[in-house]
Amino acid sequence: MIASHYSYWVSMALMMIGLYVVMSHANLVKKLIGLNVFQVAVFMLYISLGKRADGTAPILDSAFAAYSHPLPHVLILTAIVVGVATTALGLALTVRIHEAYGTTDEDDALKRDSAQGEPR
Amino acid sequence: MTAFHPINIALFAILVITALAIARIRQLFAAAMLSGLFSLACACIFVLHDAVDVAFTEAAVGAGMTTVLFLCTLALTDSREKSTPPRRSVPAALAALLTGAALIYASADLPKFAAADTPVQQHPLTERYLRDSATEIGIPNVVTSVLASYRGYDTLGETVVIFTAAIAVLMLLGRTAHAKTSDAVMSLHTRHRVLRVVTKLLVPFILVFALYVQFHGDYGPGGGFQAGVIFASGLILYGLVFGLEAARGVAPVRVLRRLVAAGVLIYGGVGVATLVAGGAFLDYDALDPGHPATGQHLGILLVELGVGITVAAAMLMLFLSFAGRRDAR
Amino acid sequence: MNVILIASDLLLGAGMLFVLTGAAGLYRLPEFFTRTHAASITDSAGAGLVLLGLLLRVEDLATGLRLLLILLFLMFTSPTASQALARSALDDGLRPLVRLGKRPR
Amino acid sequence: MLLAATLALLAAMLLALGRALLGPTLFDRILAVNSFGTKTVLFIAVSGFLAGRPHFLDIALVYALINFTGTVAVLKLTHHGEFGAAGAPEQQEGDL
Repeated sequence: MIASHYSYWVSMALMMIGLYVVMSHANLVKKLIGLNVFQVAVFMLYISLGKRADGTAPILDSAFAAYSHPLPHVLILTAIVVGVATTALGLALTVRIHEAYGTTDEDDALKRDSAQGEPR
Repeated sequence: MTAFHPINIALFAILVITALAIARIRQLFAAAMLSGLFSLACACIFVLHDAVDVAFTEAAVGAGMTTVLFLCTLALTDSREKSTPPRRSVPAALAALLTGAALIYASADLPKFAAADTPVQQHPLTERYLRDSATEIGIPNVVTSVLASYRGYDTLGETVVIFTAAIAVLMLLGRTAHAKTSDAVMSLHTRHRVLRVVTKLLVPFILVFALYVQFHGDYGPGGGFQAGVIFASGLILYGLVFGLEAARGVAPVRVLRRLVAAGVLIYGGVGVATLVAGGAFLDYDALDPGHPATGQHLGILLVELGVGITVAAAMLMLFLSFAGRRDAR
Repeated sequence: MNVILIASDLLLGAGMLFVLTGAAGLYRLPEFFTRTHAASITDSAGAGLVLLGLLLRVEDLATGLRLLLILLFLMFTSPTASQALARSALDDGLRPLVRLGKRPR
Repeated sequence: MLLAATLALLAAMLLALGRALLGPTLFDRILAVNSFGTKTVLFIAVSGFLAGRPHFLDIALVYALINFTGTVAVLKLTHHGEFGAAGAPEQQEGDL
């Protein structure tokens, strides 16, 4: 069980570290860094599902017979680039929040909101 | 490879240590750098797991682009976070532990790692991709075949997502006034002479390398996504060393805006062309009736070009929007 | 062929010695500037020897060319990055701890 | 020998990671991350030969390039002021 599954478990542990950072930290940039860790861990889980012990990279060559599965690679390749696009959007929102509230801390921003009364 | 597992475990150890450090460290510049290191180590794992194309992308995007964006944001905002109070950390830790336990319990149903008889490897699609694609598409890199041809529809969607995100960031941060280069930047220019000379030497090489990655994607790891990011990072390096003004001179935002759209249009245009030629949307066989392999080659080339243009322009636009924000203030 | 493999092994072994020395120095030396020195051992001698060792194992031209390109690229970028880093540190007021007549901690 | 080289590189990567975590200044971290990057370049090159398929060295080249760009970006954005503004000195301490 350990030898055949540890790869998945490490990915899952990394995911949970990412999840913990996203949930516990109030700083928005730190949250996004945690989200990034979570995201990369998911990528690793996908890629490890496509791996074949006797396989090689899925670039056809007459010298090799067994290849790892190319489909997870395709899905994750595009997901990585989409990931940076969404991270950039999150960061842009953070910059704007900082300009409006003078802080990137979620709690402080909410405190300021409630101090000024309920938003209309 | 006989030594797969020791190497795998060592890399995993590096990843776990780095992730824990990211969670603990409160200096956000350091956290951003560690997340770059995390991506780099993760890319090593991808190479080990035979995902060379993914490693390529993760290194360029995760370790390069994302880190640069985090650093730009931190330069605009606060670089230290406050300590996390227990009222936040305890419930979060509990939730993470519970979710993790559930995931690990569920992992018992996952197939053995790297076995040849898993559902993934036994699926009929595997044969189709790994054996028939050599005759159906005619290029050695199966990842490119699947990306640009079999799942071309999906990739069109991804390209549009990048386009949308670039537009959204431009709406949030763009439209910044052109500021004069101030003294601090000038000091970087005069004092780091070695850096300037070497950068000047390297940038053309990086741009040519990006073009090589773009057009070699059929035969080795590479393709539009990777090439776009590498091209953009060459110009980002130029902008970092010679100032934003210089980077804007090479790639004005006004041109970039059109390029982002042009890439998507090229991609969609190929789809429309195949429709006009009598095939299905993005069925490149129709581009050259009678010679499906030629049609596929042409289709993949054009589609990858569209992806490359959109990604390069979008990444540059993201960088300029974030970095230019400081100038505007 | 065998002689070439042995030569490659020797180069790789020497390279590894430099890489490990550099890494140990990076970890153990007392302050930033001495650590810069250790890191550049890895970057120059270590990387150079390892890549040369690999070059002897190459079977086709394309792979050899790529190895040479990596070598060339590293030879340009590593010293530049180190120099820029050390210079920034100096500009920032960081000073080497080691002075005449005073032992570093 | 290739295997020994790979393992030695991994050990060196761990040492560099240790320095990146310990700091103490931001410059130490930048140096350690940069050094880690160089080691991953070598790791990719060596592991390609170890796996018997050394045709993917393009990846190592990208790593080298990204490593350099990243280091320049960190230097510029943490030290030399952020594109025109004066540098923020409080960002230089690197304690945990």
